[in-house]
Amino acid sequence: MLIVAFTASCIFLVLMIFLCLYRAYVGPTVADRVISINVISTKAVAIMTLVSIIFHKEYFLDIALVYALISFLATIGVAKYLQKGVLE
Amino acid sequence: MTDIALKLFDNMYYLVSMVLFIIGFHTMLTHSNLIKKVIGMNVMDTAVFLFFVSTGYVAGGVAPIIEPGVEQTYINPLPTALILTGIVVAVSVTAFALALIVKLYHHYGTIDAEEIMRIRSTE
Amino acid sequence: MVIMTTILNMLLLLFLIVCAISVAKTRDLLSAIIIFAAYSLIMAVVWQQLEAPDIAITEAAIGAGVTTLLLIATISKTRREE
Amino acid sequence: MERTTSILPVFAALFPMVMTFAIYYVQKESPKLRNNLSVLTSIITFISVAAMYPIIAEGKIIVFELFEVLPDMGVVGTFRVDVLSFCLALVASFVWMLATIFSVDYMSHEHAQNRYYPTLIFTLGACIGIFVVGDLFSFFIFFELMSVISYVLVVHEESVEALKAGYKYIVMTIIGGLSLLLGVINTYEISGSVSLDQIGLITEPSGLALATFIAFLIGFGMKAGMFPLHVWLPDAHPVAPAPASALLSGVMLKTGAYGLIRVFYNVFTPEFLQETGWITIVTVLAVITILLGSAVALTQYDLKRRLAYSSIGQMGYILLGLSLFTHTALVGAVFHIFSHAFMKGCLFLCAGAIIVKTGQRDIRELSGIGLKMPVTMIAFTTAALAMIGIPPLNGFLSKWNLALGSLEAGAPVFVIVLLISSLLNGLYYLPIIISAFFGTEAQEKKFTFDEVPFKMLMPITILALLCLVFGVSPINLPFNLSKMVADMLLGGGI
Amino acid sequence: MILEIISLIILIFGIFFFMVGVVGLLRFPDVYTRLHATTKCDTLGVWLILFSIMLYQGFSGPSIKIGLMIIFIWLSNPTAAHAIAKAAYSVDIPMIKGTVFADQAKEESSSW
Amino acid sequence: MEDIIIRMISRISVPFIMVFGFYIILHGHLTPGGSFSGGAVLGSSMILFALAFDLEEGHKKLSHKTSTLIETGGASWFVLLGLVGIYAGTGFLANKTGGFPMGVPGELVSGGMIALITLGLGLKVASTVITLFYNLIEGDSHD
Amino acid sequence: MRLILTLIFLTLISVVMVVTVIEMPTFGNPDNPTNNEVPQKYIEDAVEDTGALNVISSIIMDYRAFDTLGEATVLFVAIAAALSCLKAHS
Amino acid sequence: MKAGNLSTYVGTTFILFIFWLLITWSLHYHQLIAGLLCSVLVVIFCKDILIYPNERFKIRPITFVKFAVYFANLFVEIIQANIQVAKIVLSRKMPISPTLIEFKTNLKDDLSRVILANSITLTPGTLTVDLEGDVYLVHGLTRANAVDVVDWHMAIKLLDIEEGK
Amino acid sequence: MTTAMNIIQGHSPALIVVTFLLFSYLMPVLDSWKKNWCATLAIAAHVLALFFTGILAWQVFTTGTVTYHMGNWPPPWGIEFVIDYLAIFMLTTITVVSLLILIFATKDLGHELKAQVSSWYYTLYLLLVGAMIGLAITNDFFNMFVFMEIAAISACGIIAIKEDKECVEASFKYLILSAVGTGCVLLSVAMLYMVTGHLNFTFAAEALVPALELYPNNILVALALFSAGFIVKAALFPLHVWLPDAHSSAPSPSSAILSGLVIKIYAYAYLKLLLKVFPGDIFSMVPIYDMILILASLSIFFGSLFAIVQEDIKRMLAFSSIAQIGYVFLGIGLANQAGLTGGILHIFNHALMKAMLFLSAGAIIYCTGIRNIDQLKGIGAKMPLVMGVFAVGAMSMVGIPTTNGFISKLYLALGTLDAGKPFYLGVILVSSFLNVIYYFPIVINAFFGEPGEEPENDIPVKKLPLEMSIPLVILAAGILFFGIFPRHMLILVERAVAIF
Repeated sequence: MLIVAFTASCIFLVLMIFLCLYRAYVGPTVADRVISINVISTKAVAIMTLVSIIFHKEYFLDIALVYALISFLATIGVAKYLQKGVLE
Repeated sequence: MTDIALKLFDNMYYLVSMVLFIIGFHTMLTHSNLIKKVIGMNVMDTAVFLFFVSTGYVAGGVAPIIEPGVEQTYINPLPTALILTGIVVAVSVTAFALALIVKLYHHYGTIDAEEIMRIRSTE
Repeated sequence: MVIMTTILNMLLLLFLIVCAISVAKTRDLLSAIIIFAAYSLIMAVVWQQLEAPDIAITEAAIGAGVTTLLLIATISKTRREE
Repeated sequence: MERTTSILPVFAALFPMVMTFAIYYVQKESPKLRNNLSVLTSIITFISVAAMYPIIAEGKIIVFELFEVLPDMGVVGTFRVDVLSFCLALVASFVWMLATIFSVDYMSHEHAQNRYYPTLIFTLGACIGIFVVGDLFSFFIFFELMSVISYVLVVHEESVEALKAGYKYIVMTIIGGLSLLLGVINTYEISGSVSLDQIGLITEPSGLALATFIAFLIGFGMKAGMFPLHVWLPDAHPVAPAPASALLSGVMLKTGAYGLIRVFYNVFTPEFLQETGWITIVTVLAVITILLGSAVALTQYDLKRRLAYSSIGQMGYILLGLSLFTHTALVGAVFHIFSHAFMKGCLFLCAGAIIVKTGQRDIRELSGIGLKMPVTMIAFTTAALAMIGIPPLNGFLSKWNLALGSLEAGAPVFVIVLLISSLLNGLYYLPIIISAFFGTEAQEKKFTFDEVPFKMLMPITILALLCLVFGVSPINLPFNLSKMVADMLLGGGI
Repeated sequence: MILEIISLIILIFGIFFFMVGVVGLLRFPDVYTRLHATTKCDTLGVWLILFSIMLYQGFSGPSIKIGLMIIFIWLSNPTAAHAIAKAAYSVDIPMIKGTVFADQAKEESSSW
Repeated sequence: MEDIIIRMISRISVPFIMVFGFYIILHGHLTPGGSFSGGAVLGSSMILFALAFDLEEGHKKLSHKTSTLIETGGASWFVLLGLVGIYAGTGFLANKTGGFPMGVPGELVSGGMIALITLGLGLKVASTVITLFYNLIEGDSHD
Repeated sequence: MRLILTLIFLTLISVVMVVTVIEMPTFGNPDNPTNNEVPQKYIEDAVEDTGALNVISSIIMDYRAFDTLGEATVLFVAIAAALSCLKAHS
Repeated sequence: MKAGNLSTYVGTTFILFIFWLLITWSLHYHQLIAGLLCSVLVVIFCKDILIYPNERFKIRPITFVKFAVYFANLFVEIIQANIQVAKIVLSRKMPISPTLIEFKTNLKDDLSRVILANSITLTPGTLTVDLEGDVYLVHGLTRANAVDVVDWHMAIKLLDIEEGK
Repeated sequence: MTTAMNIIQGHSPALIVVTFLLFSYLMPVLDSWKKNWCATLAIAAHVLALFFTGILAWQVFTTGTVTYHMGNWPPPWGIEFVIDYLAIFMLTTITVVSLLILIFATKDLGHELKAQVSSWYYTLYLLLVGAMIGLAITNDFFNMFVFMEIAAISACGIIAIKEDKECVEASFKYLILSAVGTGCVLLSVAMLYMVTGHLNFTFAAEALVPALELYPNNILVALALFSAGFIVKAALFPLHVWLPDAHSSAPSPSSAILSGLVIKIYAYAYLKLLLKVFPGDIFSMVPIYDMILILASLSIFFGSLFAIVQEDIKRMLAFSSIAQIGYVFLGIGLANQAGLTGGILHIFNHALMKAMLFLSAGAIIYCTGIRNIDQLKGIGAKMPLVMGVFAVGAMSMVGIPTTNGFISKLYLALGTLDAGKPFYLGVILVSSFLNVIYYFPIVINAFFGEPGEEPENDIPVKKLPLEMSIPLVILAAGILFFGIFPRHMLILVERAVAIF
């Protein structure tokens, strides 16, 4: 029962990712786009965790963990570029 | 007609990878911006990888990490293993292409292929 | 359950296509790179759906981290507008 | 015919090529040694060719297989000398020897002798090679080598004019070579063999066979200066140094004629060509060549240019004789190869001598020269008269045979052509002679006896004497050989 | 069973907060306000979802990993938000009209 | 970036990311991952460090010479392990037949050559990723 | 003009690709040609042959280790090429 | 200083080792040795970016207790914050009045300042835009939020923990 | 000692590739330690490879085809190397020519590159050669792909390494197009894998015969993609756009190896795949050979035509390469004994010729700094050796007998007639003529031009070092030798062709 709920929430999250993509595509400034990528990465972590539980594949958690660890790398990179213009 | 639609539906991974391949190809060939070209190249590569990995999928199979004593269907591990190499190759090409772009900008002051052509022809 | 999984897969694949098209359409290179990062993120989920965890983990490390940063490093060295 | 083995043809072809490197090497040490070595090489080559005479005179054919060059494609690298090859090799090596001797003094004031001598000797080897090989591939290889290397001789002066002429020459040569290659390949494709040791490689008329014929015709006709393809000749021959001109006109043109003989009589058969009527092309072209060469020569006032146009006309005789397929005409044609080699060699060498002494190339300025350089001009006169066809000289004999041959073939129109051409010859040679010996008084006053050195005089004299000796004389070696050739070719006795 | 219901409820809350975050992302007028929505709601949403999975899973290796994920998201999400906000602020990405500086020192420049 | 928050968080998380990278590398034969993904994670941690601080700090950690050595070493290590198979008389890159101990499947030390190669290659990949990134953003200010 | 040509070209490719996709073996079907003795042997014998539980790891590091050596070389080439380019043009 | 360094090394190694154990979830001696080696290696490699005693709280049992209380409070605040955001977002008019505010803190350690900054970001209607020295620049979703943050009870709690060192 | 011999005998297929890889890995470390030894190390790698090639050739000639299983895994599971006569032919070509180019490079690089990147150059060079050797002997689709990528990146690397902005641009163009090419090839490999389930050439070929009935369109598309990929890589006519820039702007040794070997190796791989892997029935479904023939003739024509109008000598040579690769593909498209013999032989012959021509162009640039064809007037007197060997190369390009270019053209011509397509014979002949038009004026002007005509012709001429003249002389001697005694090479090639 709960598995179905998990799956449904996965689909829901993917739909929300679409909305985030809309913001990323439209977003007037680059900062908006970075926000949406940040949100997407968080949602991706959630989806991955959910999927690994739905299909009982514990090894997928490693991937989610990798995401959780380094997803904000891109955000920081973009933010730094935005702020300074260079990455040095 | 329904057959075809059903078959396309079954093979949607293949279909999507083909579509992505074409989009990547298009991006790569029609955009004169060099970074766009590189991104297009990456999209194209991922499309090919997606296609390759989909060929190895077996319905109901699990990733080939053997749990001793458990009988279950595994997917075909070979495409996955190959694509692992393929991704590295794609990243290497990307890195080198980006290094070249930096140097092109250094020399020409632009990263637009057509503009570079124009500069070269005027010189 | 199977239907829901299929819908999930379809949505993910649709997302990939939409991402790829928006990458091609965006004029701002930084935005293109950001959307490409999103593409990579979802690609990793698709790898997971295809039971390819090794590729997914590589894609996660590469797509989200290395490639994006290399691209940003490049535009920081060159320029942002197409 | 009987086959026998001898190393002589291989030696005659390859010895000069090997010596080229020696000459190139010694020239750094001393120019004298280089000159002597060149002369020595040419003499040895001549001797080695002449040494084949006993075997040939017995009616045997020399065959020597060197090595297999291309597997699966018949034996390539065969050397084969029959009486026809022998004739041409003999005349080639002989004229070459004289030209080399002539060069020693003629070239002594020229530049870039270090390039001249190796090229000259190498071309000798290639030229002899053309005559002594036994299959079309090797033939083609030597032919191309000779054509390409002789480019260096053509442009020796390096003047703008020479370079232009040379460019024309090399382009035409390559076209000819490619077309020749086409012919060779087609022949191989049709018959599976390229050996000259058999006759009638192609006996079935087909589009490919016609293409082959045309290709050969273009390839060899280019070299022989046949009518539409002669355009390079009047430019290239005059600009070369005199000995080289003599060789180009006297010997190298004959390689084209030789090739055509091989094509007409070995690759195809006379019967086949007559049946299909393809030979008519050659006949018509030959007639045009004769008339055109002689007529245009009249309009030229540059001595060497006039000689070059004359060569075109004379080659027309040979082609005519070849295309008639009668015994007498063939004898005439082959004999004319000899005759023309001696005559034109002599004339060009004389021209060279004149140019060395006076620096004058314009015919109109040459009046009175006969008193200044009597020996040279007498030789010139002899050769020119032979050209015209004055009876005791060898030119007469060949024209006589050609005329008889054309009557034999039932085409008296060619006799008229020959007569007209002789008339034209007279028209353009005689004025030179007359003005040379009977110049105006003003020029006679400048009279000083100023003859060229012996080493230049000797070849000229020898050639003039040969024109005389091999005229209507009882011991006419070339004529006998020509008869043997005609016997062999028309008797099918290959 | 109770545990399942609890985890279901938590899951629904998580999804709800995610949704709020996304709606905020779409509706809010400028970068900073969008950041408010996404940072808070995403963090809590992902916490709740992961927590519900932990409950479902029980105490095991995988659920420990999920716990580690929660910690890392707690570390990284606000930091990323801060980085974006600072970058946006320093390149003068405009705020919505009506934004004021409460501090007197900056009163005069609050007109934008 | 002269930002104390980012620096502090980076300082906290970099060691964890590194340990996780090592985990991925070392468990390549047991769980998903392996040399390349682990190496990329390791490299990412260093990139994060370089982003939060600056390049000089990064260079102090990993000079050009060291990274060159690691790259050469990682790749040569692979080849040398392959040559062991030849020395054993079986074939290039032979694992079990080449005489490597197999261990008990499922334990960390198992799989003979696999773990060894993975370790060397992982370090090489990390070094490559870092070097590429450094060199790309460093540009002209190079020796 | 160029746009139209590109579009025509892409449409052509797309049609060809779709036709190909229709004909392809069904996705995920266990009877597909790919599921032959090759993956079977990998899955059955990998643990015994190589001692690794992760079959993919055993493939890339053992069965097809030479590919991985190639992969390492590609990385090496990339870095050598990029560095030499960046150094040469500084 | 030296002694503190040593304790930092050992402490970090220990924490990383615990992390290793958690992710491997195995007590096989191979894993233990490998984990220890990795932790030591990472600590040696990262020794200049570790958080040394002068930048952080003193580690005492009471600190952990206080932190537990702090995080519990924080969690409650976060939930409140979300509810507030949800209210604003889902209401039709979106009653926002964005405000920027600058204030000084009494916190001394970098670590606690960072924790405070992140807490501000996560809690109702506030977002740390900049932190320079001891000056925070905070963006508030509403004016009330922004004003509230200046003397916030969480900051006082953190100060309490910090003073305890 | 005997163990060593056994190891070398049994494992030379692996060792020949690994030698290059290992030596190139060591190069950067050696660079910081003993800089002068880099060139020596590179040459040592080549000498070792020559040694292994010799051993392999001996094995192949005595016992027939040599197979080698990587990691001791038999073919369907592991990677297999197969060395047959054709591979021996390619190995010999690659090792010999690349060694000569390398010897030339040791001196030439000093003036073309910055000092600190020369060791990187050797690294990339060794990797390029290693990848080519791997491509020549591998029997596995994916392994082929990996080697293709190594070759592509390192080839781009040795172009971009020169401090010249055109090099970077050319290199980028090359990189992008070859990425498209490899992308197509990989997609095609995926399709073939999908319908066969095998990556090994031999097994895939077996499985393709039944698969052709089931999935004809798939296989056709795969074939089309393969062709597209390899045509890009080999720079056949419509997709040659990257070549002229890349080959003309690169350092001379790079141009030599790129034009001489790299584009050929793709033609070779294409040939191998087309004839060994794809089932014969497919050729009755689509006229693939005719398409190749048409592309090849277009390539021959346009390459020559473009070459005529060039002013830069290296650019002219680059366009000439496009024409010459057309000959190789012409041989492939003819697909009969003589045609294939000619095409494959042309791989070797053109490797010698084009390497030599590019190297002599490099020598001219080294000695005088002249690149423009018009300025080469009278240069023959100043540097007779270089222009002499250039003349030999030019003659070989044209197909003058006694040079090896003649032999391959002869066989191609025979092939056209055997196939009953005399039109292509015309193409060959006409293109030979076009070759004359652009090669001979250079030689003629060099030797017979008036030096006094242009004032700037008194350029000081540097002395050519021995290291640069030796490869030139050896290559020229090779051209003449294989033109006069082509027998042994022909026997090798005909045995190689016999397997198809």
